[in-house]
Amino acid sequence: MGFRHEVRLSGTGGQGLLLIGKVLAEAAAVYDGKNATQSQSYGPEARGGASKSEVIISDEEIDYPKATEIDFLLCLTQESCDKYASDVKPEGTLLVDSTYVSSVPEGNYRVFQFPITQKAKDELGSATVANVVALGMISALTSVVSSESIESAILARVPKGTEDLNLKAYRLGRTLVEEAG
Amino acid sequence: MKFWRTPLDVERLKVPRGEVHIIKDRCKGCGFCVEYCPRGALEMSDEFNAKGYHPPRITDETLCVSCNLCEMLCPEFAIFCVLKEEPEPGEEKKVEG
Amino acid sequence: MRADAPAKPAIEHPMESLLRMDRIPHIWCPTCGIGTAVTAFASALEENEIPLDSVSVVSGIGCTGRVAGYMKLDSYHTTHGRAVPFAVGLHLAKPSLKVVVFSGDGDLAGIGGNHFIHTARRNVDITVICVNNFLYAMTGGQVAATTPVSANTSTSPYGNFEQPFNLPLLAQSCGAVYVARWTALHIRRMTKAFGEALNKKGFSFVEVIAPCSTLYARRNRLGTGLDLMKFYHDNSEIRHGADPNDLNIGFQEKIICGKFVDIEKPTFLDSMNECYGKSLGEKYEIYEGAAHA
Amino acid sequence: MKADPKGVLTGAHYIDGNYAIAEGALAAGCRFFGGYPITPSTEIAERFVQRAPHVGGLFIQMEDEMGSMNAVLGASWGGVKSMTCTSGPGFSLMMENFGLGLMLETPCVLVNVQRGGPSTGLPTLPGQGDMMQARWGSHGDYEVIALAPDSPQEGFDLTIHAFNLSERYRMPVLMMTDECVGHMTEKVVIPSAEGIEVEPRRFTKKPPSEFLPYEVDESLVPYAPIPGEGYRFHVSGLTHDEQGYPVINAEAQDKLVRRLVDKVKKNAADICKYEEKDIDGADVVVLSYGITSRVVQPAVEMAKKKGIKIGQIRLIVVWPFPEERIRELAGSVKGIVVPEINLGQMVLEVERCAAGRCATILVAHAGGGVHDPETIFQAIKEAAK
Repeated sequence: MGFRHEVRLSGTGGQGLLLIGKVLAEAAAVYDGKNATQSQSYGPEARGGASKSEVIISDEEIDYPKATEIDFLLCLTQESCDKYASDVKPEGTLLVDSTYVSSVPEGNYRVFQFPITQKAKDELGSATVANVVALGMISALTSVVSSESIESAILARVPKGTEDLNLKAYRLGRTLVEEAG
Repeated sequence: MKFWRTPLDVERLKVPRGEVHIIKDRCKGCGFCVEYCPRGALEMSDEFNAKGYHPPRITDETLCVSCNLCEMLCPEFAIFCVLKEEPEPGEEKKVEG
Repeated sequence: MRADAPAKPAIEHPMESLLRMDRIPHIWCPTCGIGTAVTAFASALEENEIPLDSVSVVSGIGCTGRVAGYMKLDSYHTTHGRAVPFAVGLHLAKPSLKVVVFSGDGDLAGIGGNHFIHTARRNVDITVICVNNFLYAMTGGQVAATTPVSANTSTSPYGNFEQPFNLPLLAQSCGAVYVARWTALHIRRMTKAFGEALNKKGFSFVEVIAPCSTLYARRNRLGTGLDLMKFYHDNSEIRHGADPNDLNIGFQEKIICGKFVDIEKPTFLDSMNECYGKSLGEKYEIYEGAAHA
Repeated sequence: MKADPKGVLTGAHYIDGNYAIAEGALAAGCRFFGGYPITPSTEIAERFVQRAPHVGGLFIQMEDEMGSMNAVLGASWGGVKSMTCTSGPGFSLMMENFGLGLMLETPCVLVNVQRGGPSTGLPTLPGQGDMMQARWGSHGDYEVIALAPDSPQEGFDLTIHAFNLSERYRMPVLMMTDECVGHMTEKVVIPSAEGIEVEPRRFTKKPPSEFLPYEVDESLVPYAPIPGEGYRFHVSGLTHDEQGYPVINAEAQDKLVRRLVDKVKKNAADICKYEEKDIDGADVVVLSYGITSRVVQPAVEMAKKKGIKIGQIRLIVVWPFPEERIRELAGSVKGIVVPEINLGQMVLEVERCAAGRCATILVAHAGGGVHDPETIFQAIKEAAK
């Protein structure tokens, strides 16, 4: 079997998880020439309900469209962290927003905790781009999708007039990881 | 024709003449035409049509003024009138001349 | 031609070219007012010299729903209550067609009420003619959204206790640009109203009060259809421009007739073209019918 | 006929299944969409209305699903390729007039993005519980054509195919997709207009004086009149004769309903479409459709590793059901495994055709997600015994 990389982005509706899932997948599929499937699951609430977006990236055709053995899990809420941490495969990566997540379950995975939303608010003056900050961090923590491709996909997907802010947010995310070493 | 006030030009007034056509077998005997003919030119007949209804019949051919009310009211498309073209006295000469 | 169809008379009935004579006699009962409304509609088409090939009649289900089947025009006999949305689709696909819905009160104000109000609200450029006989006739005389209070029907055997719709008020309040009401006896005025409605740009509505002797008159001991016509004669009042709020019809009470609404307003397509033109600028081609039509 | 380039967004796109369906419709020449919002189908309407003003199309949001279905039928009679989309409860509301579409022989496409049911059920989560409703949801006797895409790319491709079938057989065609495919984003490659074959409306070539709306040749499919051109035709949802006139008797009913059924049944070989893998010598065959076809793959891999001779059949057109092929397979395999996101619908067809000659094992999922491949694998193991 070829290479298959599973990413799950979880939190609540309104945090922009669907958008960054699509950006990541589009970067992989359109700009990096890999196969990528993005799917999602959400509740009836537009805001505040459980929400997750999954991205499968592979160099082969993707059949099973859902994540089961997760390489990379992002949790923007305590609830999603408690629910999904156990799905991360051994040696996988768990990134949590410590603005909202205070306790991370024990497990055989690398854990990164950053106050993502707080940083977005402090450095960019807008909590709404926390999702893109997180995307920058994902990009820096994994090398599955090239950073240039992600930047191209961001420019293609985000609303007109917000390109600069979103690129700044993305680069802030990368910087946060690089600074942390 | 009766008038409640005699028009001054009554001699020159032309009363249109109509010819009523009844398609008997379409009639369902509702009686609208008989009831509402302003000239009383129609009455229900005793005869039966193919469907077993009494179609109307004409009481006096000269009464119809071709107002088309029977035709308009008939729900069965079973009656209509046609305007009789009668040359006006005096007009014939004009045409010839 | 059907075997039992009557022999053709020497001179043709003037409506002959507009009717599917091979289907006449029609299924309507003796003294039913629907046939009279059809004659008026056909006369209106002729008097207004409307190109007949461009006229489409859409009907729903019920006695009046059968009108589509007798008009020698492009004609569609659809499902119960759905003539209006079918007509909306037909009109929007090909706005050069003159689309007319000819249906009963049960079809338009009962099961199809939602379509009726929304199509009036959008001011879609179609004409809706409602033959109102105060009950569901095809199914045997059940209470309708138009049955006057206290009238007896097979499902209001102790008298109707529900308030009926005042259809001209409903049409007007939802946005219709032309609203009129006539009885089956007001044959010339009805014809004129049909002509005005057909020529009106936008949602036009004409209600025709028509006798149903078999069910409405019989159940309510009102005599024959002819007696109902006589009732209209004695109890209808012409009041053009009357306030639609005053047009309720009580059981065997006065029927106010006339033209109540005749205004100008942008149609659905006018508004759409304006909106898209503003938003999209020169990239937008004015919609005059779908590209495939 | 080649597609009108105006509607074809040639290129590689990263879009979800719902957007892909809207693009497929526009590429197929669909220019009328009457819709009513319902999760999880709404993105199809949203995409269509964004694009419609640029391609000479029209979108109208109707007052309800009965309105949508009828507006689509009316528009189709107006000569325009038309569609609507819905889900669960909306599909139920459209069923009566889906029947009118069949009776009037009206080409159009109805997309059902299936969610969990019955009733309001699971609006945001997938299901495949409307498969039998697709087949029998309207009243009376009839045949249907229904397609089931398993990816956004197929959402695009099959929508064009659905429009083509609807024109060829002059009937509404169903797209039975699901929330999972609808909301799944993948690369969709849209070819150039030159590369897309679309079927035009079968308009009559006869003059009005010789035209009968429901006269048919050996194809059993009538030719359509051109509206507003003097054909002065009548069509009716009542049982009718060739002239379109209502005829209320058993003889007319027999003639009409048999023809409506036969035009699909006798052309089943042209309509049926499925994909087979490793069938020769297989002991067990997995039959799947829609998203489930992708979900079974890990299970099939597990079975192969265990040495089970396993083949696959994926239904692309689910109705008409490929009866003949399933009968054949039933004679040569030990069992057919049918995973579905319902508690047993298409499996009934498999059982009927297998007629006891092989085991038929349903792997049921009530909806709200997709199968765990392990459960499918267990069923395969059981079938291989």
